[in-house]
Amino acid sequence: NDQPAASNNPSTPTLSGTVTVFAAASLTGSFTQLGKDFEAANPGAKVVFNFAGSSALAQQINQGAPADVFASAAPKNMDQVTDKGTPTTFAQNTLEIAVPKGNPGNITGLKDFTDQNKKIALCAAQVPCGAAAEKVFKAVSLTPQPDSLEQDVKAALTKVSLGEVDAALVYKTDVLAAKDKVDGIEFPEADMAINEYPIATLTKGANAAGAKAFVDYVLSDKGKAVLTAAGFAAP
Amino acid sequence: MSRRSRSTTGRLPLVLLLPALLGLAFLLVPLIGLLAKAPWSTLPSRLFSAEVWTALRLSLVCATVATLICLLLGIPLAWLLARGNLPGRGLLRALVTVPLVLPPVVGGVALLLVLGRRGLIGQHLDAWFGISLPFTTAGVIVAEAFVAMPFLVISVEGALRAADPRFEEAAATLGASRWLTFRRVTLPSIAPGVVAGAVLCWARALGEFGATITFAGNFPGRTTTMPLAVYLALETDPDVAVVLSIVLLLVSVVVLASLRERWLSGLR
Amino acid sequence: MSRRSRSTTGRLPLVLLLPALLGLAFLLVPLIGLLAKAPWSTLPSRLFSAEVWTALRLSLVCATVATLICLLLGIPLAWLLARGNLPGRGLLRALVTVPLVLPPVVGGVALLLVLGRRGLIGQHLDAWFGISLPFTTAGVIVAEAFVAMPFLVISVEGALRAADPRFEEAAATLGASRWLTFRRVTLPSIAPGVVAGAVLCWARALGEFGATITFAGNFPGRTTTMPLAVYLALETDPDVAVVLSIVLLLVSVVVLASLRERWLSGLR
Amino acid sequence: MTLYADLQVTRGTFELDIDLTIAPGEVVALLGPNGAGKTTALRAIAGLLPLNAGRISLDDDRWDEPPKTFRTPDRRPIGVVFQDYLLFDHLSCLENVAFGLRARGIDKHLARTEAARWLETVGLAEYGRRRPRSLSGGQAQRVALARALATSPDVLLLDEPLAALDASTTLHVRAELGQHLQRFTGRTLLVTHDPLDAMVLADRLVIIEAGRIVQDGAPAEIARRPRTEYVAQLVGLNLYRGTATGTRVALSDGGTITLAEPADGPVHVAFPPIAVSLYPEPPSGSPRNTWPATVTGIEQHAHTVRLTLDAAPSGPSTLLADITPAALADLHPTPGQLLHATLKATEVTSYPT
Amino acid sequence: MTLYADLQVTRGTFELDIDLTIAPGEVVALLGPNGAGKTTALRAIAGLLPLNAGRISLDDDRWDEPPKTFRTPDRRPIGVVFQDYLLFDHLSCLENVAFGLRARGIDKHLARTEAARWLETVGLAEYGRRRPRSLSGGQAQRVALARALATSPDVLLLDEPLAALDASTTLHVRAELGQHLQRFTGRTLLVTHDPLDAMVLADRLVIIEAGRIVQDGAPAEIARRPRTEYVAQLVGLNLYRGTATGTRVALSDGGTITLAEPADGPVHVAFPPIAVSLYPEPPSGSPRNTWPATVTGIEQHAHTVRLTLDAAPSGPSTLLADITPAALADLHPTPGQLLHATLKATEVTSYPT
Ligand SMILES: Nc1ncnc2c1ncn2[C@@H]1O[C@H](COP(=O)(O)OP(=O)(O)OP(=O)(O)O)[C@@H](O)[C@H]1O
Ligand SMILES: Nc1ncnc2c1ncn2[C@@H]1O[C@H](COP(=O)(O)OP(=O)(O)OP(=O)(O)O)[C@@H](O)[C@H]1O
Ligand code: MOO
Ligand SMILES: [Mg+2]
Ligand SMILES: [Mg+2]
Repeated sequence: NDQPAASNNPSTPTLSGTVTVFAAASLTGSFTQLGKDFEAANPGAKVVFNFAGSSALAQQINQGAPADVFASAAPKNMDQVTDKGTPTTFAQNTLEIAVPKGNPGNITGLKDFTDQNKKIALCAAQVPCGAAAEKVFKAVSLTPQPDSLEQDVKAALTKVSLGEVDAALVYKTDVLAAKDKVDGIEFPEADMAINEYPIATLTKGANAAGAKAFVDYVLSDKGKAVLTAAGFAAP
Repeated sequence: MSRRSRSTTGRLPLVLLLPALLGLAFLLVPLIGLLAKAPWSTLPSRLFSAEVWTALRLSLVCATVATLICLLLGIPLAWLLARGNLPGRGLLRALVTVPLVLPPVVGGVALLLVLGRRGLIGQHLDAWFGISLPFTTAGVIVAEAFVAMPFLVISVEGALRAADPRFEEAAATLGASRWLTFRRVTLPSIAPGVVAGAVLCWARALGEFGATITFAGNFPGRTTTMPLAVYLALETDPDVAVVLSIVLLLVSVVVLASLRERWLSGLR
Repeated sequence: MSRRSRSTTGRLPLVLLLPALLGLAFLLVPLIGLLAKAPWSTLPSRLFSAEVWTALRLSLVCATVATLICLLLGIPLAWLLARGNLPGRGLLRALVTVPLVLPPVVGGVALLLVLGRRGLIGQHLDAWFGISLPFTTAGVIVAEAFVAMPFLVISVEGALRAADPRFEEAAATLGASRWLTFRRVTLPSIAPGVVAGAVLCWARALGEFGATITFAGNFPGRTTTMPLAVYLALETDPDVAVVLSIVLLLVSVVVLASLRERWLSGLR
Repeated sequence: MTLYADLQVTRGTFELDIDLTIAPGEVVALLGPNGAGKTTALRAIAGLLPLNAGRISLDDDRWDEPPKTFRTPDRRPIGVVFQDYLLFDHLSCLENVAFGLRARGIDKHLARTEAARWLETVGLAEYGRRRPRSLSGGQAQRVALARALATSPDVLLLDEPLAALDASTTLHVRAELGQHLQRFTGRTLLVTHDPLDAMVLADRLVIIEAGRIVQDGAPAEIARRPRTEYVAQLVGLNLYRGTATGTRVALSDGGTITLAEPADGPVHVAFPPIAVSLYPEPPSGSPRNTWPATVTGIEQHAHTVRLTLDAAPSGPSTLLADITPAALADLHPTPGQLLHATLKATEVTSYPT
Repeated sequence: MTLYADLQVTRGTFELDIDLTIAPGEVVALLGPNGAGKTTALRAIAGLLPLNAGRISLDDDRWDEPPKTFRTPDRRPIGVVFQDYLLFDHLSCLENVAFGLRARGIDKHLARTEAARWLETVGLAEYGRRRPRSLSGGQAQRVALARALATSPDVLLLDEPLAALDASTTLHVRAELGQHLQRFTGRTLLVTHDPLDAMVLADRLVIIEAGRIVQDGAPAEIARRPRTEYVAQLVGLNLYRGTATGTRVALSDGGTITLAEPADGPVHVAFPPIAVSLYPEPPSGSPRNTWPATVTGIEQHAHTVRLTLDAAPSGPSTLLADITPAALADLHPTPGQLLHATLKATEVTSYPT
């Protein structure tokens, strides 16, 4: 049922077939919305998502997974993928301090992360948010004293929302998504470690036209509006 | 043995009862924690979405089919380990536990390396038969069976070792081949062990996440089982994740509670 | 029974041998895929890092302690389920499998809800005794025991059901209390089932990831077990992850292959 | 302290309802055909099968009395030998025998010494370290016997303790057992279907059929006056029912028997097979009972031959006769052959039904 | 097609080394004390225990011949009744009996009909749907018997088939079994320690002790001329070794016995316990053997009483005597009492050792 599309124009109603999009798990909310909007705009088209960790997705694509589009949470994972078109940055995410509702640990800023008596969670340096955090602390010349190096942002956020830690460094989008459980504290140095989300079509994909149309849609103003609402910054 | 409540073996000794209850509490209290946390007021509305039911059905189907495959391959394997008189049996038995020790995501990667479209075997499957397992429902079943099979094999092997082999001897003197003996004498006598193994296997398959998402991906309606749905929900709304987990648990408890008693009573 | 190679039960029937070998291949071929993928040339250098050994030691210690806890609590629980004559036993048995079905990450959340700093029980532990489990090695053990205990319970219960209760009757007529009977008659006679359960339990604890990272966090030397190290390595360098997994597997296979034969032969 | 047992137990469609009392030092043998309920009775007394109704007590000490009282087996001062041994296969023979002593808190060393003594008693001194599975059937039975005796129980329950023993061992173990039971101040219930064991070892026999007591009393009394065909076969007697008129008894199945002492009304008549003499021709003397009889079966026993004969219509239709090897050589009996049976009236016992 | 079995098997420290041949239609009974190796021999023939050396063959058809030939049990045309039944507890009794027929590919319906017929033969027609565990010990044994007979095997192996049966059932099942064995054209090996079963059912007895054959031959021959004390006890004879000089035999353990027929050199002398008469005072007649004897044991049998006496130094130190109830009433023997034993020389058999 994957028919070649007649046009590159995202608004062309003749676009049809299934577009398979591999997207980072942190994009689950916003991309699900984008997919619905895209399908509404292109009645013949259907978007199928595969949400998982960016590195797992890269691995899958390299093992021959049937993907048309890859949206990664970090350029590094995009680089691991071999058969792809030119990646474009479609969103940015900045760090924010997340504290449990009511801030029981009285966290005021980054310097509290060096306090041995406060429970602190950071992401591990191997994952994007951890790498970003490392950059920030280096820039402000502080040595954080974390109790845990979480494997991803969600794990860190879970510990905040359950009050298990007094503070964690997570993404702005995560704070926004969990706004009835955590409070966010912005800090100026966040700009020094902006995380970029690249998107690209995949050359081995079955629906090249559909892939192109979807990437264009994400980059369009309508796409940007959805992403901004979720807390992402425009590149 | 007795239809009356007066037990022939007397009161339960405290030294066993105490740790038993402690163990039970340890397993169940976290569940109570989850239930306490569940957003009961909005729960119904969150449940009546088509996706939840699709994921649930997919989970049940895949776990059941995976269990059947495990039974089909695992019981003979357990029998080979217990009765086969193989050299290096100890090593083989240890190797069987590999999928248990392997972090599930790595297990998924390993499956991709072998059965993926570019994998050792997968490339031939694709070229010769046009079969591609990853990212299909069949792939979910393969991933679940891979992760869950050791439970069945080890449980059944334990049961086989505990069974009295002289009944098999008696069957042999009656002219029964090993296969007939296996079917009609061995298997029925180890039925409780097989049921135990199948329960472990099914439950493990039902809860399987890492290998599934890595090998089969996360495609709603095709490969998104409940645990994957829970994972996605954790990204957007942790409350929904809790609710989905509870649904999964509830269904599994109902299935196990009803099925097992019926099986076991049928056997006794 | 026979010291000679001429078996008293004859050749293995193909109808069992074939699926057994298929099952074995299914479990082992992915491992071969991993081995094939391993970066053998750079492997030694990647291995001789202090972190790998720290994580490995921590993994072995935690899995072993968790298994001991499971034995201590799980065997009595299995006995209660098999012999206790409780009302609603079927439901209880099904509930025991809850930690199996629960996606491990949700299991970790559930543990936090109960034993965490603000948890149902955890807040009192913290206030009264100053005990806080999350982010400690003890927390790793708790998470692993929670996830692994069902394996032990179900396996042992299966073994208990298959055991002939008349030996327990004989012990009772000799004046043995239920506790003595349990220790000296029941337990030795179900030893193969207990060993099988303990192996499953240990292996599952060794490979446990989701509940551990959620409940105990990830801090090198304290809570970073091998599976956690593998996960993080997957993010940056999949080759390293493969190498770490192989190390974990190798150690576990060596431990299981050597330990079990000794135990089992001691029992027969 | 007398053991009093009013046993009412239902198992499936089978119902047991018997009354037993065993005084201290007394040995009661429970005999009955397969499936009569012997094992069921024993299990009830051991506490392995709760009563449906009735009572078991050792004097004032109530063991089982539905619906309330029930004492578990381990708190009854009993010793049991099971029909199929139930030896613990993971323990050595010595440890099996020492088990009950250890359960009573006796120090390990002492328990082992005592156990070794018991193993010696049953003739298995050198088997202490062996596993039960590596024993022959008879050896296993003897270990089970030693295990039950080792704890010096108040009530000893034996389910066919000698069934698996060979002839020469039986003599030895039966004699040994007899001595132990004689010394034993407790109460013994011996379940058996071997009348010899019962006669030799027991003070009193209780015979059950289909869950009910059909006869009980001293061995000699039962041997002399069986009340059912099963009991008669058990003790090796010819037994018939009939109606006596003076010295003449008309058997219910036809035929007549003449007695030495006159009697009247419904009676049992009984006589041993050796009291029957057989001749190829009608005998010239005048024994008061002479019947033509057809040979229907021949069985070679250890040192006699037992013939089954049909003496109808003038005598009983089933007649057992034991003959000596000498007589055998004279008669050369073959099935279907016609002989002449004589029975001295003085050999016939009669007693009212 | 004769079954030829040269059995050499080692089990732990136990060594079995016996030669057996069983012709078609022949029933050979294997007797021996507990642990003699009877079950071991049976398992070797069944193929459950491979030989260490020797050979088992049915004429040209080799079943086991180390180091190469070995045929598994399921491909030997055998039927086995095990000492402890080994009934399949998950199958009904009927299905147990039908198992062997089904294994031979016989259609389900036919197998069940045939199985039902066999259950009826062993008197358990109405027990077909019951589970073995719910049977009494004797009932289970009979189902096992039916199961082994149902497949009409070439070689039938029975390990104590009647041991658990009660007296009245034994008579019936023994007779039934005898009829089947008589009709049976195959070979039968009957392991038993009941001499009665052996004598009644077997054409030939093979007696083993400690893994070796000590005597074999026709039942009558063995009954008359036992060669070991075990065999003598088995057949209920007094047996002694001694050296004959004319009609006088000096026993090896002391004492003398006078014979009717003169003999010379080392001999066995044997006589049945009923040939011994006992008197409270020295008898006035002149039987050629008269010994003062002390009572050492008394056993009440079904219809005789057996005394054990010590007639040393003039006679044998262990002497068995069977007395009638009448004599019992006269003598009132008690252990330790001094009596006078007489033995007619014509009752004594002697044969060279
Ligand atoms: N669990 C059970 N369920 C149903 N019926 C049973 C059960 N156990 C025993 N029975 C029946 O109860 C009756 C008595 O059995 P029991 O074992 O007491 O006989 P027994 O006198 O000991 O015979 P044996 O001499 O053969 O051992 C038998 O008819 C048997 O089939
Ligand atoms: N697995 C084994 N390992 C070591 N010794 C064994 C084993 N099985 C049997 N034996 C020994 O072999 C000998 C012969 O045993 P077997 O069972 O053949 O005796 P049996 O003549 O059948 O005796 P019974 O009349 O008591 O059944 C015995 O001494 C026994 O202890
Ligand atoms: O790919 Mo992620 O899950 O946003 O780190
Ligand atoms: Mg019985
Ligand atoms: Mg034997």
